[in-house]
Amino acid sequence: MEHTATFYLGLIPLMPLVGAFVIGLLHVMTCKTKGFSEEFYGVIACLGPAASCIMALQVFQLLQAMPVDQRILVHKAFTWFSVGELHINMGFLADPLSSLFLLFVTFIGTLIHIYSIGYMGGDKSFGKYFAYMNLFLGSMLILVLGDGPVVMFVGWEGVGLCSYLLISYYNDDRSNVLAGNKAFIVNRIGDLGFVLGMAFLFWSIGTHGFDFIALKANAPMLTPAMGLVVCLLLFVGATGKSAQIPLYVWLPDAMAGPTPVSALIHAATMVTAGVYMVARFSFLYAHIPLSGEVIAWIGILTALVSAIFAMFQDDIKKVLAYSTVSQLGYMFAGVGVAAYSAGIFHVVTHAFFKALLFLCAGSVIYAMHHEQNIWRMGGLRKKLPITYWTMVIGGLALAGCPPFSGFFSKDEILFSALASGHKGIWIIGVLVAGMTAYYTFRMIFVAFHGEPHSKSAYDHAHEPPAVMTAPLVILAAGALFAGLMNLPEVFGGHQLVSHWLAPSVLDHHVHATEGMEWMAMGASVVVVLIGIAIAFFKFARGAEVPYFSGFSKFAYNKFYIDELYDAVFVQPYKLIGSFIWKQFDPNVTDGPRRLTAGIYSIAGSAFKVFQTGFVRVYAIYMVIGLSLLSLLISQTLN
Amino acid sequence: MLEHILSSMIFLPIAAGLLLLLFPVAKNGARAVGFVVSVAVLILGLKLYTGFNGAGGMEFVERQTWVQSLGINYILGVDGISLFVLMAGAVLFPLIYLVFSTKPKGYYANLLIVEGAMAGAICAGDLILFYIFWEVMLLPIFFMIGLYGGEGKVAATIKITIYTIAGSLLMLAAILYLGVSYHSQFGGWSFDIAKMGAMKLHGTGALLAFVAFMLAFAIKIPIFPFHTWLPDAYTEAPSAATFVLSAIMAKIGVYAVIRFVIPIFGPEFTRYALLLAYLGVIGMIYCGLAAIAQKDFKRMLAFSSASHMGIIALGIFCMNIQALTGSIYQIVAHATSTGVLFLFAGVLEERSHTRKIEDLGGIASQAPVFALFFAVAMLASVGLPGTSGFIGEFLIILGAIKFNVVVGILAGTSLIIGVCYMLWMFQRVFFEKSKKASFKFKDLSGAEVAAFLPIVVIIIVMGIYPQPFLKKIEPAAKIQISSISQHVQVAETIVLDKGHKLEQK
Amino acid sequence: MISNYLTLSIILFSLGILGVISRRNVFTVFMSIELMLNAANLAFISFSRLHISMDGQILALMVIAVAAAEASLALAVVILLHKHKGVLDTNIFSTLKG
Amino acid sequence: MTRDFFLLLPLFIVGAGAILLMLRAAFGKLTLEAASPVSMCVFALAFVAQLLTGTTGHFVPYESAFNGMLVVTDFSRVAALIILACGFFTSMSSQSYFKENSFGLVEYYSLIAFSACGMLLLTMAQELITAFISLEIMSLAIYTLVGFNRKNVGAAEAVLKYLMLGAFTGAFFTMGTALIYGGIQSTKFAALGTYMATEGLFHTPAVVGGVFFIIIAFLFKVAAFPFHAWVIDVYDGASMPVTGFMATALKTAIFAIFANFIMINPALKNQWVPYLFYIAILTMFGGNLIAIGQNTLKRMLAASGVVHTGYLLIALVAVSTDHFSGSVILFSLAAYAVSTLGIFAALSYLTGNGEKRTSFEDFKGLAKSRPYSAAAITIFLLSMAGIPPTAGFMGKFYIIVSAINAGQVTLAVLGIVSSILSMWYYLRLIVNMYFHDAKESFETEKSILGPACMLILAVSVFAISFYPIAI
Repeated sequence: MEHTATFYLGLIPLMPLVGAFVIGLLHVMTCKTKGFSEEFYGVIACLGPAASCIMALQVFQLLQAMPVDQRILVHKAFTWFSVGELHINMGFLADPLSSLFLLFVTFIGTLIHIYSIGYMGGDKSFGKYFAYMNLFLGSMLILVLGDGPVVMFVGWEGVGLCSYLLISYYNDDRSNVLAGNKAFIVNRIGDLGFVLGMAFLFWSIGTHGFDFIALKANAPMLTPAMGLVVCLLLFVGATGKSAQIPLYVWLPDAMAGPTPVSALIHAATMVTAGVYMVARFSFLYAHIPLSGEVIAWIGILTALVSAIFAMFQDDIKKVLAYSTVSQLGYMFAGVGVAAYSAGIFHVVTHAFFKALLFLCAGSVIYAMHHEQNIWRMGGLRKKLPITYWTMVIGGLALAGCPPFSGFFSKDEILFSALASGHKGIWIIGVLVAGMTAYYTFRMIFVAFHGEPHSKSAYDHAHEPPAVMTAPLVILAAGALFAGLMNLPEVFGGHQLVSHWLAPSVLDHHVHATEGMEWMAMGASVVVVLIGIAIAFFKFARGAEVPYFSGFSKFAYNKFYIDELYDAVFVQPYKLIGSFIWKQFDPNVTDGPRRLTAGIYSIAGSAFKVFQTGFVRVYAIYMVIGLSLLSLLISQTLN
Repeated sequence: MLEHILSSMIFLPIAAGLLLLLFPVAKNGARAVGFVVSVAVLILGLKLYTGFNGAGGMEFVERQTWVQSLGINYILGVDGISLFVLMAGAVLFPLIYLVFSTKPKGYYANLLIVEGAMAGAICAGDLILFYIFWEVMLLPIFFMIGLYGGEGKVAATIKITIYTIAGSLLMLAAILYLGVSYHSQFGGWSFDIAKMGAMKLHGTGALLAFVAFMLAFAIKIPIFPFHTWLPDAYTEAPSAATFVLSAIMAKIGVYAVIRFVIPIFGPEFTRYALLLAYLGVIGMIYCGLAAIAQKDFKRMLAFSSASHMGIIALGIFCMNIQALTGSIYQIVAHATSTGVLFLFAGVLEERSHTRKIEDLGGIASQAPVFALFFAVAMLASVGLPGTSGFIGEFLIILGAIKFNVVVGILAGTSLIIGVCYMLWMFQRVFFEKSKKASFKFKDLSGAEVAAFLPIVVIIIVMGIYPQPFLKKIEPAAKIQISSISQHVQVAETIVLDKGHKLEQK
Repeated sequence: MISNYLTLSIILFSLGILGVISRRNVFTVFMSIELMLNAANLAFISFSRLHISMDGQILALMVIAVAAAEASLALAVVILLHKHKGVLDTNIFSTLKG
Repeated sequence: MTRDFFLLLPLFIVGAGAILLMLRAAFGKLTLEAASPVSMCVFALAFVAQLLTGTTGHFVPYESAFNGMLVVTDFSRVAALIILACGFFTSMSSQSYFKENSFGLVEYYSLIAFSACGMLLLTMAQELITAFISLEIMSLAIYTLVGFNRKNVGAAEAVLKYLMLGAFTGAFFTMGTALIYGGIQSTKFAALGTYMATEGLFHTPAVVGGVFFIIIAFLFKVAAFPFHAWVIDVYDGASMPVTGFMATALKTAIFAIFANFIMINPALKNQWVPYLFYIAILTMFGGNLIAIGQNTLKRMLAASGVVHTGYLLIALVAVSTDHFSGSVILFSLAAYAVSTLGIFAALSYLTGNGEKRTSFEDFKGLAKSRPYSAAAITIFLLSMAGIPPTAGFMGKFYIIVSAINAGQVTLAVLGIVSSILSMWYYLRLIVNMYFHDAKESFETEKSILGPACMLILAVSVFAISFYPIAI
């Protein structure tokens, strides 16, 4: 329903965008000269996100004030484009789902901006960085608020662009730029799926209105076949954006960017866009169970595979990256089994603890002067106490041991998987939970316990400034208590999040016995504790750099998937290109033209022969022509 | 003035150019004249744009009898479609004079002539008049490539000229066929495009005429497999000429298909639309793949331009309002993105004295403003939402899906193909360590920034608020679509035979 | 009766053609051409006899006059050629070719 | 009576002018410099006179005296205008030519005038012997002009070839005349026309053969395939202005008489359409194939002249026998004449002393040192190639329209194909002039008339193209 305060919805994305524009302008104008001070940029940069955070809160309260069944705010800024049956408004939609996303995106975004002021200190193009960050936040908010697939797609691609720009932020180094290209191109592959999905959706049910509300209304008209096509195509988009099999390969490389970027974009917000999108389209996916199956299985397999990879990484950020992929797998498993609120809930909690973990890793890296290999750290517990404890909290949350936030959300997903009869998914899920606990604490123990591996770095290490540690503490609190938001009934909670989301996602509610719920919970807790225990005994007292062989080597090299893709897609692409350019185009496509030209000129030089220059010969030509003509005429005579 | 605004937009530049050629003028003088005249044309164009009410029909029509006995008249007019092609040229031409400062007199003069001739071809309402302008607009390009081009200029010149003239002479035959068949059907002679639609054409004659028209336009656009002149010409030509070729002249080919082929050859067009659509999309992929193999950034841009033209052409052949509107919109978008990229390539070439991609690098750190503008144009050309490139591409893909699923999906791949070579080039030229050729790379001067800023703004505005433009385009596009709607039924059955029809509710 | 004259003229004409295309000496060639012209004249005269009208005779006279003019020019050319090369073989004069 | 006089006035003026020039030359009263303005005046006068007798219709001047051998029609009038213009511009450019080359004499101009006389007569001739005589008047003068450069063996060879083959065809013409006379007891076109109308085409073999011989003669004179071989060598040997004059005025005159003759009876024309059809095609393509092989401009232009003969034959095939106006033929003749004369005018002073610059190579970089000449030549070449908005384009345009209109679609398409082929050698010269660096500075004697002539023609290339005609 239209509301007086809906203009907030327009302003929320606008704020960071304006910030981006202003900062970018200032930066470009002054980049040759000394330029403005870092503080100046930092303050402007944080204004936008902070403002939209406050407004997001406003919107949230607004919605809360409304009756449950009509918690929808729509703001149509202007008609974006309209051709024939296609009418696209630049419209923004706030309902419980998007408002929840708004809250944590803006909140975490603001925190990370603040953190960045410290982390990026002394960087030569400070302004550029914050321009990109603000631009990213703006696009993310458009993605969240978009009232239709197309507007959503604007944010969708916008965040992709920003992620490209920020991954290749240190663009002197080719590998970083290549990582950026990889991210952009892989995302584009996903976007192809998204666009095609939109196109099919439009021609099947979108012609009467192509925003979510209208689509939701017309969803029943969708034929199952077409529905499946649309759902899967959209999911392809999700796999690209949220790094699922088979398009997950870009995310680990994306760690080439500055660590706050990894925290904000590649852990907390952008990568969850896919989950958000699926939840948005829950009115489609709920109709097409098969698509849900596919999503769930792909999700859980991704979780498994990337957990395996994470267990063998030695770059602290790579570990976190793969754990992100694996957590995203959980989320998809959740939405796949139609437990949308569970999936979304995990998105929220994951945003907190994964951002926290990344920022902790960031401050470790900052302290170690951009050393990322955990095997060169060790014993940092005493040097970086705040970082250490916050990281432990984050680790516990990630590992999902009660009462940390991760526990509740992950457990809810696993439980709904089990309850909806997906035993296999549940088993794998539990297994992965154990692996998660293992690799998380492997990382923490190796980095913070035992003896320092490199003395010099160890001596220089020191706790980062407050501007960096403060966000850590806040996020740690979040990681600790976020779980309570959705406390299940068995703990006497009321599942606030689920109820909040109920109007906007079509949850498929399962009714299972309490005993079953306890059993599921117990199982995962046990596995998690085992995982932590193994990690403790292996690494807590300091461990040497492991030598990989056999399967571990295979896993350490990520099953050689990147090499496979390179051999199967990239190289052939280049080969075809050069073949067309060098062989096909000049010889085959241009062949006929060259042939005719050649024949023509040859015939020309051949014809010179007849111009003998002997006048008698010319006379003979005449006589010949004359006799031929007379012959023809005599033919006509009789 | 306003009643002869089109004539003045055509003949003011031509006259100025000819005078420049006739009388000895210093190069700066020539440049100044060129700039002033093109700005004057731009102002006229803006008057035109504001005066245009966009009901869908022809506006600002001018009529003069020429050859009474053959019904050849001097007819000019613009509708929503031609308006934008015309405006693209009017807006972009002043740029050239700002950007290229040290070129000889003939360079600027030829540019003026080609501007006028193209305006004529766009506004012509009589087939003969159109043909005349169509040929005339090639000559200045011919001389520009030959006089100011790179090493392989002579070969490139001959190739493009013979190729295009061959096409257009066949088109002449087709035009005459139309005139004569009009004569045989209605008695009197006429080459008035508006009247041609009324004819009933059938049989091999009509088919051959259709083929001749399509051939001429396919060569100009160029549609695969008639694109082979393009890489050489675009690469060897001086940057301004390349800019003109890619930004506007190629579009006139597309425009001509919309203006002439669709209304006159409805049945043939609908019958062969699928084939043509396939050619368009194949060309898009083919040239996109060839682009990745290029070592010379100008040649790479040439292939990318060809690739985009493929998808623009596809938009016409889909025969629905979304795709058609999309490709008309894309005409302008592509002119402002890829066209401008060619100007940037010119700047790049002038400052680094190389066209090799591997000789360059790290320009982003040397010249951030230049890099920023280049990036914006590049992102528009890969169709990023929020830039002009997205709207058109999205509409085309949408329409293509409706027209034929396979074509639509293939068209979708343009999202990927474009981004691959563009990022690849951007990485090597603008990122990484700066090399010798690009070490002390001078950033854009104030004048250049002033020149390019409006275009960048247009790119963004067209991406964020396209509706005002679309409002003017759509009615005209609707008319074109309705002119073939009665044949589309046939086409749809044919598509059904192919079995690619998208099931619809 | 009249046909004999015509036959003769045709024979002469053909002989002329034969001469032109077979002989290489400029003089002979021009003589053969004269032969052809006179064959035409013979035809004129015999026809005028056939039609019992004098027109043919007049026409023949005119042709003779023109032929004379032509012959004079031909002679001039012959002299010119002889000045240049000293021979009158047409094959010698084939520098313009190809 | 006076009207008849006025109708023939241009002829008289040119003839008188010719005699005057000859006498002045004989008494050495006239310098070579002054001769060309004089003959220009003569032609201009005749041109004006021709324009003033602008009455439309079909007249037979001095019917009793000339026994209806001459007929003045709009067709002949316009043809005469073209011829006179050709004479005018030829004598204009000749002056600059003789600044470069030393063999000029005043008689040269009188010969041009005499040949123009013959041509004018030819356009009006409606009787075979008159045609023959005027043909010879024209030819004899032209023979002399071709061989005018006595020092040059090439010229001598050219005149030999031309004279020999010309006389050869002349013999055919007379024989044809004789046969027709034998057949219908008259040599008037009108009589022949009525005879065919009543008796049919094939009533008497004599008439068939006669018509055949005469058309052969015409085909030779217009250098149609396979009677074209001589034209290349003769143009090559002749001096520049003469070549230009032959290529334009002579062709105009012959096509006038050819059209007049073949139009005397629809049946006759229709009988010849199939043969002319093939001849036209062969002529166009043969000409093109010869042209691309050539390395000297003159030979290339000669070959392109053959190609244009092919186009004109298309026009001849396409003209409708009822209400014959021949406007298409004349327009394209005019268009062709303007560009050809222009290019020969340019060449007549650019080729330099003794025509030392003749090949494509020699003209490399002309645009650098002589930009205006290069531009003019480019215009003429584009007109020949038929690129709008030049006269050449409109000429081709009208031809092809009339061809399609007459149902000769094949001819139309082939005509267009041949003009695609012809682009090659025209472009080649433009490319040489513009896109290569100069090897020399193209120094020539100072002269006004030649360049002036070239510029006037360059302008009129466009002027003509916008002059609308009725098809």
